[in-house]
Order: sequence, then structure tokens, then C-alpha cells
Amino acid sequence: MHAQSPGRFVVTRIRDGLGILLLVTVVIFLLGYGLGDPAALMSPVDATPEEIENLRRLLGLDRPLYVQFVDYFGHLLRGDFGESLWQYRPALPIVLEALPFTLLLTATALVLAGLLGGINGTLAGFWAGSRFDRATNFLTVAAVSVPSFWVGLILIAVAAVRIQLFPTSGFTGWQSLVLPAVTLAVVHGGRIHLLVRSATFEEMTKPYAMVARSKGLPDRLILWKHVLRNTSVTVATTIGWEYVRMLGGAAFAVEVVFAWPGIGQLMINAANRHDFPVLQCAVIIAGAFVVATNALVDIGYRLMDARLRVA
Amino acid sequence: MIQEPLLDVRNLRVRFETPRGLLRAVDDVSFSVAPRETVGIVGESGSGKSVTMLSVLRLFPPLARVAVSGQVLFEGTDLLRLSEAELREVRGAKIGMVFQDPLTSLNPALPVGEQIAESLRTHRGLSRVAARRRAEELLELVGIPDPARRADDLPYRFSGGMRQRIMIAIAIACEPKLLIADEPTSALDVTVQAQVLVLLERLQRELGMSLIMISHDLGVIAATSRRVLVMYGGWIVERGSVEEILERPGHPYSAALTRLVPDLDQPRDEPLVPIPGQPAPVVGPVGGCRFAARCAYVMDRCRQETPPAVALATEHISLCWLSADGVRPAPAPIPAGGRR
Amino acid sequence: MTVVPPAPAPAAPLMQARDVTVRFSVRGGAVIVPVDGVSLEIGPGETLGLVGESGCGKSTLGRALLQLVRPAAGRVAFMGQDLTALDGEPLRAMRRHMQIVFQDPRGSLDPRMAIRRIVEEPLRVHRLAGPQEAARAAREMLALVGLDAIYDRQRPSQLSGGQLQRVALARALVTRPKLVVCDEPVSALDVSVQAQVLNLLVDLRARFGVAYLFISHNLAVARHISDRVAVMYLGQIVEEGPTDALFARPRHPYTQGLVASVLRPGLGARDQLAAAARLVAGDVPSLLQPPPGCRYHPRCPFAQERCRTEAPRREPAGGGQVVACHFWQEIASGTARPRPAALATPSA
Amino acid sequence: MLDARLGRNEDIEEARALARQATLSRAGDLFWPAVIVALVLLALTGDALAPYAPTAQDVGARLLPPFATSSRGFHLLGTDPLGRDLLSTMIAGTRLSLFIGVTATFIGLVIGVGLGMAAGYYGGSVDRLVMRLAEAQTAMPMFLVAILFLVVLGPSVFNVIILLPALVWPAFARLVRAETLRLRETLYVEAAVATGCTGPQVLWSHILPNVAPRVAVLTVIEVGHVMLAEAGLSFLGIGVQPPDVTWGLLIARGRPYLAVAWWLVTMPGVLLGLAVLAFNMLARRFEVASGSAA
Amino acid sequence: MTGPMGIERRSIQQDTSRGGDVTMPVSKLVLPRAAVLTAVGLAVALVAIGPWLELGGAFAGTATRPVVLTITTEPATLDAQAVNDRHSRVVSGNIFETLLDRDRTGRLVPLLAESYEAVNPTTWRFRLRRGVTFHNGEPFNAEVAAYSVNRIIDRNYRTTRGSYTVGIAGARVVDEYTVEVLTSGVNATLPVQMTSLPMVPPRASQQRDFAWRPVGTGPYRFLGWVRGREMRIAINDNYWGPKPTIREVVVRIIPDKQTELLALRAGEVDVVLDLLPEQIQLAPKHVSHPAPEYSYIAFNTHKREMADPRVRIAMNLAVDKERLARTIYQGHARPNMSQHLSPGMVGFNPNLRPFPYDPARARQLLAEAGFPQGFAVVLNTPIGRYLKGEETSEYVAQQLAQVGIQARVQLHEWTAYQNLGRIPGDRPGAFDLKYGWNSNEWFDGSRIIAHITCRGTSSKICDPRIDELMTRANGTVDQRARDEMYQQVWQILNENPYSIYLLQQNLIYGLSARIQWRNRLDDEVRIADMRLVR
Repeated sequence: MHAQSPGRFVVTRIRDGLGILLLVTVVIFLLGYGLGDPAALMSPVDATPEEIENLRRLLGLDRPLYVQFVDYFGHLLRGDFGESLWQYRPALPIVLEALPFTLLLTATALVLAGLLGGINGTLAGFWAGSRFDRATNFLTVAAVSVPSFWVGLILIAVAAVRIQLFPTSGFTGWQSLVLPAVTLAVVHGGRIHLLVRSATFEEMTKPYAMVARSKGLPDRLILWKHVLRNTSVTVATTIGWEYVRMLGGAAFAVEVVFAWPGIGQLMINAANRHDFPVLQCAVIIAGAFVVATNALVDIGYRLMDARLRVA
Repeated sequence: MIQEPLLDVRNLRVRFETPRGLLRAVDDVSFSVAPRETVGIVGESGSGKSVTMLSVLRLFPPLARVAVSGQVLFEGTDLLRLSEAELREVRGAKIGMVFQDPLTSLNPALPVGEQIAESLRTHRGLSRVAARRRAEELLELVGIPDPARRADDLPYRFSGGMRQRIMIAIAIACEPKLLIADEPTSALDVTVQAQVLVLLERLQRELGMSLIMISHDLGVIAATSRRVLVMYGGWIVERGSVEEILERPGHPYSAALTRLVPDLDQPRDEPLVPIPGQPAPVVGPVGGCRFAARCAYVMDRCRQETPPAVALATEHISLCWLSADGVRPAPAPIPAGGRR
Repeated sequence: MTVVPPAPAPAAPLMQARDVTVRFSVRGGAVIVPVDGVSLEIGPGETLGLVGESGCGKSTLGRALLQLVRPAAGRVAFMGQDLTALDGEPLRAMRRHMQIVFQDPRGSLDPRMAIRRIVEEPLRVHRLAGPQEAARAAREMLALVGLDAIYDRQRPSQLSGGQLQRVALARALVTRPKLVVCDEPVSALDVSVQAQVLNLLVDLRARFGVAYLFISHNLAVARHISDRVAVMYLGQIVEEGPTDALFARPRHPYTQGLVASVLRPGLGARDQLAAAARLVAGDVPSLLQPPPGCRYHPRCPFAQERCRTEAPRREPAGGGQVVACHFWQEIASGTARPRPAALATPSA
Repeated sequence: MLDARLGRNEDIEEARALARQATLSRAGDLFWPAVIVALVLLALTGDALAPYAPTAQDVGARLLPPFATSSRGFHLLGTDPLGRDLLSTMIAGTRLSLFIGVTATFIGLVIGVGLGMAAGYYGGSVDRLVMRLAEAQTAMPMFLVAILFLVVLGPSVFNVIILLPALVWPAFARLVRAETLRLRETLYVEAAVATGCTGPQVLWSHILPNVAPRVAVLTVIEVGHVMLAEAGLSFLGIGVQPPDVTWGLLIARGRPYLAVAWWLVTMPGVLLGLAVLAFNMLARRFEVASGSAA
Repeated sequence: MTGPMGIERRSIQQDTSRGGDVTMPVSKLVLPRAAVLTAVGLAVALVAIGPWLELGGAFAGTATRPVVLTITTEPATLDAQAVNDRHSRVVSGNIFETLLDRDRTGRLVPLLAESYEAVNPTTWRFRLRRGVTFHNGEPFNAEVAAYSVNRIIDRNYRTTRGSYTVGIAGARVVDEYTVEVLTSGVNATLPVQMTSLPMVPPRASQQRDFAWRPVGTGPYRFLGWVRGREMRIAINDNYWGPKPTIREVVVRIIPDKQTELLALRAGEVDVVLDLLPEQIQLAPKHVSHPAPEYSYIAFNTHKREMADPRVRIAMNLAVDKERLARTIYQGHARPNMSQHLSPGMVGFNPNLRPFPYDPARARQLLAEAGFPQGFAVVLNTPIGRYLKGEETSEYVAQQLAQVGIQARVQLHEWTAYQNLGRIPGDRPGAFDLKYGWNSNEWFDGSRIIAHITCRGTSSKICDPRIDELMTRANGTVDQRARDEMYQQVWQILNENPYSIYLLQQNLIYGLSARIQWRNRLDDEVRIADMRLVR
């Protein structure tokens, strides 16, 4: 039905991504200007109603909403997300300082989760029903059932306090990365494991897998040459989409637990101070990143898949 | 049998644990295949014909809870006693298999040449280049035009008939002693079926293989096999030469089979004589004859006692109380000039 | 394109299709034409067999006649109405007169619906009966197809394939339609059950006087039940005629190949196999790139240069038979010499 | 062919993946539903089963470890910094945790099923719009949006319940849309059309009942997801606010005492994990039972 | 060839196990390989990114690393005039200096000023220390001092230190090292105010980056700030005064108290502010000292139920403060003397005592006031602002319930809480009860003024006697007279309480073994006071 060449798909996908981003900014804008009152939020606590009204006029909040949005959006396009109410400097650099930390943490966690879930999930699916499969099975379902921030707390309690192996929080060097990354990797690795195992198992039930066995090929060959060749796209995109999912939630809560100076920590600080420009900026920047990642994964999936499944 | 059989299956019994109970897929099945011989196995879905052959190589779907007992002697070795690694030496090298659906039996992501070559490299230790050269020869042997180029194509570039030829090339790559063809033409068009069957027969002759032809279509069996096993409900209910089974069936099921489906040579107004009821998998405890519920000749003891194996002629054995009583079911009506 | 009208049906036709063409868009932007300018007629109470190999468009044609797939071109007259001109409610109302039975009985029955409700549904949607009346009618119908009242409340998953196909038949016939399209109704059944359903089809035809379009890839089955048979190849009807005549004297090389390819479960099967392999070469080409000229020419042992460029017309071939082949007369008289079908099976 | 992303539904994939795990023993099959029943009973009867009033303080018996005894009696899971019985507060938290999980999921279900049916049935621009919305929803870092949302509206149980459906409706919409599209291609729907059913009749009698089992599976999965999300928000202090209590909030409350009173964080987390695990296991059973997985 | 001989019920277990082997071949070789692969993958990943992360992180080697302090909140700015939060003061308080300061005991002492005097009721003259330069080389002189004063009171300059500069009208240069600060009316607290007015260099402070590149005259100079992570300061080798011993200090941002403690235990940090009392046992060392911090629960006396002073006295009697201090604060607090002052501070009334815990009397008073059944109120509390604030509120609520007053604890974020506090008591939306801490870093009775006068920004009480006394005290330069007047104010506030007087709080610092430090009364964290021990 959606008959599209890969080239056109890339173009439409990027166009859609930009559309989604626009939608995100509209939502963010509405949240701020439709539901909240930025003037009240930005005023000092002892401001009089007159002062707030003045500020409202000064900020142009008395204009029609759509005019404000065009104005707001125009500023965004110029990279102007407004001034932090708390840090006395523009919001954008504040967010951009935090972004690399979030990326570093999530990327590391994803590598761990991908290795953990990808390899073990493939093996579990390949040897479905084996002792290895059964052992990982329950652990995996359990891993996706616990809140990641809780895992983080428990890890802190155990790894940092009892064994004193790793720094407990903040960012003091690469060792600081270990605990938060492992925390994220546990939950997301579990999900990757689950999905990859399922895909692998499905592949194993296909007739060609039995044909491969009927040829007398060793397991190693069946796995690497036959099964992985067919699941690799699924595995790769599963991991990709898991990254998007990670950025949709767990990453930020884990940042807070480990005081990791990323977007999540920034958001919570800004939330506590009603620092609206920073909140908006963080959501939009993170949103842009997520949308871009999503588009990349989709495009990658489409291209890889197209290579495999023409016709 | 004078010759030492190539494959000698003795008291093979295969059971699956299913949510509904113990499925007796194959029960006490014994048969043998001589070198260079073609044996046909005919039966409906669930009769156990495919499971029997998959059990020979212990090829079961993942997670299947299966129990196999008996003996599968291949060249004197019991395959059921072999380790997985030892069995791998047999699979593909000494016994090749062709499956029903060529659309799904080929790995969609692997060039067909590679799918042929890998067996050669695994079993014959051929180099990449040599295996590839041999794969092209095999493609040519099974009738794929322009094999050097097409070896690099992925399966989706081939039609159904072509894919089945490729499957055959894979199965015979290592020149196995035995080729098991499990409904090799059921998924194919009738015009392609003939070509594939002819190809199989030719290859069997040229390579000196034994062939086990599994089919639900008596026509296919009649066209390819000398000896036939008729399976029903996990049993071999009758065995014998094609002539015997077609002309003088001993078991009511075999007799009914010959009249079940319309025949191009039959008069059109001749009514079909159906077998009542439905074929059902044998689950849970059973007693008596498994065909009893649908049999037109059913007697009281059929329901209680397992029927004996009765030899009706040389090599012609029927598993039926009727045969024990010396009674034959009515043979298929023979249309004028239709059969010799 | 078609000039010669199809072979006349015995009486005033119940359904008359003219130049029906169906087009599908497929992935990649290509268009395939699974049914290409087909004309046919079905008389009241008549059974027309439609045979051909997989992918020849016979199922699509069946659906197109019932407007389940809307034809891109052509007309379908049914009970004096042009179905292709109808839409919405009027078309829906016509459906009580034309029904369909599919190949896969399990797939064609809603797994969440009780058997009786499945059979009642046509009565309900056409408001032909009140609830009680519908229930009674459904029960009667089920009894007619050989299913007891105990199946009333069961769901499809509890029945076997043969039983389900009986339910499908009951559903199709409960509104007393004039025409039922039977799309491979026995192909998915075990051989031991096929005969039951075929016999049932024959019984019901006798009882209700319904006409069948009997679609099948199995020549023997089609021959058994049909009054007339049409042979389809790559979206076109290549030959058509009364059953006996067609099977006795197939005129088109494709029909000949088909008939020859059906393996008789008899002792001559082995020789027949060799003959069949000689007569038909290669595979059915893809619908994406149908061959020019006569569509059968790449596989035809009698193909000439003309066949490659010029599409054959439908010509009457005597005995009510109509055939679309340039050389049917030469072939029939034995003056055309077949090429050996060595192309597909080179010697080792 | 479905567009890759439109057909994608991670949550239902998760359901299927869960189902494809090797089956446990029969006893295991009964265990997890029993856990859920127990939790529901706990939520319904609430304080009646709690050994102590959840808000009853006793600062003289504060921070008692599990299995300790105070002047009031035995504390199975110990006490918190105000001497409240931890088990009792956890039981009190069960009600709201489950209530939010179920209510928010149900709202998401209603929205998602409605939009999904519309998208699948009407297709075209409706479909595009719904699916773009769903995609935008998935692509947004929802946690951050949630923070923003709750900062603007103020954290409260009500606001949490109106926010969380946003997390789950796309999953339902995608599933129902994909199923609607798939079911429209099934023979029995074609048969219904051929019989003469109208569009709404087809949707109501044939599509909805056949979507229902998979929606049920997804619902169970999503209740778990929503409970985790609620816990996350409450943990960060932007979700449920005291004096309302949920498990997530209890974890947050125990966090400062992690090093001195480990049970305050551990126990509610274990209970939450157990509940979500039970939902996941139940979903797995459903999926297996409905036969939609290998 | 035989038919089936009946199916003997052979044990299927044996078969199944073999069947299992058949279908689930688990090669013994591959499993460890998977584990090895995973491990190698992890190692490679970590090794690859490890070096890149070694920006300034030092995990090991405590012997050579700088002294590390932790704060939970990253400062918004290090411009000391702009904000006054405790966490930014940990850094800026060591970089900037004021004209006057307090010594460890809380006595007012000169710092950048050598002496001061009131030349008339509205003019104070300060003689400045000579030879002081800012870290960037700018000299410190009268011009700078005047500039600093005028900068902070400029209405276009937004500062949260506004309450510290009330009544300052401006400053003018007299000569190079003499400056005069003018007040708008008599202002007895001006010297105290000067302890909260940091001196900033005119050139650097006009740059935009002053907020994150502070320049002062103090013993430490600013080194750098890694956002979200840490700030570094190092010893100022050109400092005019005695040199501190600790050369380099890192102030790390760890937003979680729990984690701070764990880091302290792990030997990653040296000083942690504001430990929980329960955490002390886990800290290697600690200091705990009564601070000028007084916790209370303010009444809205404009509410009908609390208009009667008897009700408010009853609520004071209903709370067992001893028990609160002993249990929840583990003894690191004591009931305050029913006034927000400690002995030695200007205005401390030695005659006042904590309200005793007497629920019976409380009930009786309530009945007398017409509330024998009590009433319902909301107790508003900020989240995470005050040590155990939420718990204390819950505790108080429980105690009030004992005398029939149903207090529901409502939590607010800090900003919302502050806004709530500003709503005048007679307006809708005003709070019933509000938990808070009153800090008195001036050691002076005037500090409370905004909370108890009729027009005070946070006040929910209006008693003309108090207003009169407060105004008079503020206009009197005679400290003894002021002392007297403030004592009277607190006497009145005991008969007509504006709050439930709870505790005087301790502040607890966790220390690593190598740090020796006694904290100051005013809670300023001065690195110069710290010593490293071997």
C-alpha cells in the first residue's frame, strides 16, 4: 500500500520528523502559554499584580496566542529559547551543556544493553527451552518489571556502600558511568533480550531453519549464517528503538538517582525552580534528538530491510 | 529382501507432549528401504508420514516435547543412538531432504549458490571456490538456466518450481545415499509437478540414491514408487507394491483412498464414495483399530483389539481384522481402458 | 478486445460478465492485471467450472464477479442488473442472491462467533427473518448440511475442517441465493473429507437449484461437478466448453498440458508423468511481466513467431467449445509438430 | 505492506515476546494470577488487612528494621522515620498505585481503541493524522513532557491520571489499527461483506470481538507500564503528593534513609516489581491462551 | 514386519530427556563464549570511552587530591551580590569579602573596613583597609566600596539579597579609603547589614560573565566551573590577611543527600553539609552545632478559628517539642525559647521558656475559645527545603490531632510555597499553618520584622503594640534600648503567639577523617578555618 522507493522514504521520513518536531513545539508552547502563566512564573515572588501585568505586556503575552506562537517559533529558529530564570544566562547553552552527559550515559547503557540483550537473547531464542533459556527467561521478565530508578538505588546501596567499588553519583570520571549505565542496561537489556529472543525463536521455527539443520550444518553456522542474517535487521532496529524508549523515560529518572548531570537532572532542578525557559528548551532539544534518532532508526530499518526483502 | 537394506526402521515410536495430551504421532512403525529403491508413503495430514521421516534425522521444531524410541538403522548404524554431532555427519551428507514448501524452505537472505555450497563445505571440506563451482554444476543439473549468474540471486528471484529445483540441488549436493522427499510437489502447480517428479526420478537414477517419496496424492506415489506404505493415525496400515495396493487393496482405508477423489478417467456421473467422519490425531489412550470409527467394514472387535498384521501376498501386508478373516474390501471400480 | 461472445449458456444467463478487468497496485508502484478482459456466462442452476493454476486470476475473477473486488473495467450483469454500476445499499441488497464459499473454512468463519450465529447472520443483515425465525432457519440449514443442532453453540475452533466447510455452505445458502461462487471449496480439506463436501455440493444444488461458479485448480474435481468448464491462464480464459467435450478434446495446448499433467492414481502414472513433462515446460510467468502476444507462448510446444506478437482471438471450436489459440486447428489435426520440452530439463 | 513505523507496536511486541518465553510449570501459571487477585483484594479491603493504621506514628519506635517489635507489636517490614508500620503504609499505597494504573490505562484504552478503529476503518487522512499523533507521542521524551506538564498544572493524583493515558494510548491505537487492517483482509470479514453486512456491522460484530483478546493482553501489559511510570513520577516528586501514598512515593520517602534503613526503599520496590511482574506474567498467559503466539 | 503389539506404558521420561537433547542442543562450548564476548565487548567499550572521560576526574588517590565539599544544588550564579543561597555561599563566601564580618563567636568585627562609626543618625562612615586588591588586580578602595553598595541597591539590579539592604539609601566616597553609607531614616542595623554586602570589583562585575567568573578579594580565588559537576577554587597567594592552609578546593554538586553521605563514606569527599542525624553514625567524622535557625509553624491569625490567642497557645501546648528533638532529630536540636533568638543575641528575652507539653491544658483552652471539638486546618510545608521538614510537619499534625485539631499536611515546591506565604492573611488562598525555619544570621531581633508586623510581607498577624515596638527599635541606635524593646516584642508574641515555637536546629556537617574543622555560629563555610590532619 505504501509503495515507496527507499529514496523517497528517506525524504518523507525526514519531512515527517520535522512535522513531529513542530508538533512537539506546539505542545510545549501550549503547555507553557496556554495552561501556565509565564509572567507569573517569571516574576519575583513578591511582585504585585500590576508588576505581573506589566511584565505580561512586556513579554507580549497580551497578544493573540497564534501571534505569540509565531514569535516564539521564530525565536526558536534563531536558537533563542529565552533566558533562564535561575541561572542568569540563555537557556540553550544550559541545555546543551547537559545534553552530552545524557548522550554519553544512554549510549553507554545502550551498548551494554545491546550486547547483553542482543547476544543472550539470540542465544536464548536459538536454544529455546534450554537451561540457559529458562534461566534468562525469568530474570528478563523480572528485569523489565522493576522500576529502573529503584534498581539504581539498590545498586547504590550494594555496589557503592557495601563494596565501595564505584563512585555513587555525580560525574567524577569514567567510573561514575558504570553504575548508572548498568542500571539502565538492566531494564533495557531485559527488553532487548525479550524482543530479540522472540524474533530469533520465530526465525528458528521457520522451515528454512529446519532445512539448514537437515543439511547437517553445525549450530554455529546455522546461527551466524542463517538465523542472524535474518534477525540482524530486527535486532539492530530493536536496539535502535530501545534507545528511543530509553530517552522516553528511564534515562532521566536514573540520572536523578545518580545525580548524573544530564537533561533529566537539569529538568528536575528547573522544575523545582519553575525555570520555564530551561524546561521548554530541554524538552524541545531532547525531543529533537529523539525524533532524529527515531527517524534514523526507521530509515536504517527501511534501507536494511529493503535490501533483504525486495518484491 | 535379498539386499542389505540401506535404511531399516524398527518399531519407531514418536510421541509429542501437547497441551491436549500425549499425541501418538508415530506408533510402532517398521519398514526398510533398499539401496536405489523408491518407497512411497501415502497418507493424510496427521497420519504420521512426515513425522516418521523427520524422526529419522531427529528434526523437530523448537520447543517440541518429543519422545522417540525404536531403532533407525542406516547402513547398520542406529541413528537414534548417535550424538547430535555424529548425526550432523549424516544429515545432508548421507541423507538429504526435500521439503514441501519451497517458498519458505530457502533462507530468504542468502544467495542460493551459497545455500548449496555450504553443505559441500561443511561435509566435503571443499574450498569456497570449489564449492561454488560445484554449486553451479548442481544448479545446472537440476535445470536452472544460466547457473553461474543465478547462483548469486536471492531466492525471491526464482519461481516456485525453480525454488523446488534449488531445494533438490541442496539435498543432493553431497550425493546422499538416501533422499527423503516430503510432499515435494504439493505446493506446486500441476504442470510443474510433473517436471519436478521427473527430475527427482532422473537424479535418483543417475546418483544411485534411494528415494522415499511422501505424498497425500496417490497419483504421485503411483507415478514414482514401486513399493508403498499407507499410513493412518500413526500406523502403517498397509504396505505392498503399487500394483497390489491399487488393484487389490487389503485394508479398507487403502481401498477407500483409491476412490476418494474424482479421477479424470472416471465417468462423471459415478458418485464419489466418501469415508465418513474426520481424520483425527491420536491423542490420549487408544484401543483397537485407529480407523475403526470411519471404517465401512467395522466390526465389534475392531474397536477393542489391535488388528494383526496379515500377509496377503509377498510383501503385501495389511493391518486389519478383515484381512485376518480373509475378506477384501471392494476394490476401486476400474474404468474402461483406464488401467492395465 | 474480445469479439467472439462466450459459449452460450443453456438458458438465459443468470450472470453475464463482459470484458471484466481487475487491476492491482503492488509494492514498488507496479500494476498487475490478474484478470484481463474476461467474459463469461452462467445460466440459472448451472455449474461453471473455472480451472487454472495458482496465480492465474481465477479467485480474483470470482471476487470481481461478486463485486468484492471492484473491476477496473467491464460489466457484470446479474439478475438483470449491472452490478458494476451498483454501489452501497443497492449492491448490498443484491448480495442475498449471490454468495461465496472460500477455500479456507477456518479462515472464513469468525472465530469468535457461535456456529448458529454465523449461519443466522445473512438473514439478520438482510432482515429476512426475526430472531426466532432466523434461529429456526439456521438450525434447519445446519441439519441440511449434515450438522446436528449440537453444533449450535460451538465456535469454529471446536469443529474440524470438513464440518466448517459445511457451516460455510450453510451460511452461503441460507438466504436461498441464485449463485454461489465456490472458491476452491475442497482444496484445503483432507482427501478423505473432500468427497463428502463434493457430494454435499451436488445435493444442495439439486435441492435449491442454485448455480455455482466452481473455482478449482484440481481438474478432476472440476470435471466431476461442472456442467461447463472454463480454463484460465494468466488472467485470461484460454478455452471454454461443455465439460465432457472439453476433457475429451482439449483444443488449447495449455488445456492439453493440464489434462495430461493430472496424475492418475493408476498403473499408467509413470508413463503419464514422462509424457506430461514433455508437454509442458517451465513455470507460470509472473503477472508483473506477462508475455506479449499469446501469454502461453513461452511454455507452448507449438509456439510460432506469430504467437509471440499477436494475441489470439476466441474462436468457436465446435461442440460448444471456444478456444483462444492461433493454431488450434493445426494442433487438432496433428499438422503442428511440438517442440520437445527439453528447455526446462536439460540432461545431466 | 504496512509502513514500517505505522505497524510498529513495541508494547504488543513485548506482549508477544513475553508469551514466547518458554512456558513455566502449571503451578507457575496459577501463581501470578493469584498475586494479582491478592493485590486487588488488598486494595479493596485496604486498611482492614493492615496490622496498623497506616498513618499511626510512634516516634519512639522509628526506623525499626524488619521483624522488629515495638511497644505496639510486631512489625514485619519494620517502621519508617515517624514510626509508622511499613507494611501498613505499603498496603495503603496499594490502592492508589493500582487505581492509577488501572484508571489511566483504561482511559488510554478507550482513546486508543477509538482512534485506532477510526484510523484502521476510515483510512486516508484520518489514518495519517492518528498515526502521526501516535508517532509524535512516542517520539517525544514523554518523561520530560510529563515534568513540564506537572510543573504547569501542579502535581496531583488527578493530573497524574489525566497525563498517564498519553503514554499508553498510542500502543492501543497502533494495535487496534493494525488489527483492524489485518482483520479487514481476513476471509471471514470478506465473507461478512459478501453476505451483505454493512461497515458498522462488520466493525461491531466481526472486528471488535476479534481485536478484544489482544487488547486485553495489551491492557494487562500497559497497567504494568503505567504503574512503573507513576512510580517514576512520584519518585521524582512530581507525581502523587502526600498525604496520598503510592509505592513510588514510598520509595522516594525512603530514599534519604537508604544507608541507614534499607528496607524503606527495598520493600515498596519489591512489591511494585512483583505487581508488574505478575501483570507481565498474566499477559503472557493470555497471549499463549489466545493462541496468538508460538 | 509386525503390527503394533499394544502400546506398553514405557516410561516416557527417559525418552523425553533424550528427545530434549535432540531438539535443544546446548553446546557446551558456546555458552562461555557468549559470556566472554559480552565481557570483551564491555571492556572494549569502557576502555574506548574511558580516556575521553578523564577530563578532570580523579577517583583514586585521596592523598593528593584537593579538599572536596559537596552541595546539593548548583548555584545559579556566583555573583555574591545577586543571591544569598547557602550553596552558592559555600563558594562565593570564600571568594568575596564584606566590610564587616563576625568572628567565630558571632561578634561583629572589621574585615575590609578597619573601623566604622555613625557620623549622624543616617550616615555611617567606614575606614577601609589599605593594600587590598581583587584577584584580577583591581585595587580595593572607597570608590569600589561605594560602587558595591550602590550596585546592590540599584533597582535594575535583581538580587535576592533585597531584605539585607532595606533602608540603605546609597554610598559616597569621602577619600580614597573612607566611604560613607547613607540610610533612609535611622537604621540601627546598618553595621549588621554590611556583613551581608559583598565587595565587588567595578570593572569585572560589569562583565556578563561575572556570574560564572567571580572575582573578589577573599582568601580563595575562583578557578573554574564545570556545569552540573563542580566548581574549583584555589588559595589566593596575594591575600592581604593570614593565609589558609588548604590550597585547593573542589565544590562538587551532588543533588542527593544520600549520595553525598555515600560519597563521604567512600572517601570521595571531605565535607558534606546538612547530614541527617541518622547518618552521623555512618560519617567518618562530624560536627553538629546549634545554629541560628529556629523552626516554627506560623499561624494565620486572620483565620476565624485562630483569631483567639488561646487557640494558638493551646496549639503550642499540644506539641511535644522535647520528644520531637529527641526522636526525629536524635538530639541534634532543642526546643527554642519561644523566640527566634538565642542567648547573646540582641533582643533575647531570658524570661521566656518553651511552652510545656500539656495536651490537657490545650484541650481546655480550645474549649474555652469555643472549639471543644477542634477544627480542621491545612499545614503547608515545602518539599526538601528544611532538614526533616516534612516529617516534622507530619509529627506536629499527629500531635495536633491529639487535641482535636485535624491538620492535613500539604506539601509544596519551594517556589509555590514561597508564593503561598506572600498571600495576605485575610485574602482567599492564604495558608492556615505554615512550617518554616527562621534564620537569624544577623544575630539581631530586627531580622524577624517581615513575619510579625501588620504590613510585613510574610506576616499573618497584626498587633499594634508589636508594630510600634519594632518601628521604635529600628529607629534607635542605642543597642541596649533596642535589646529591651525586642524583649518586649517576644513577650507579647508569647501571649499572642504568631507561631508554634518548635526547635532551635543544629546543623550537622559530615567530615572526612583528614579534615579538622569547627563550624561557625553563623554557618558560613570558611575554608580558611579548616585544617588537614595527617
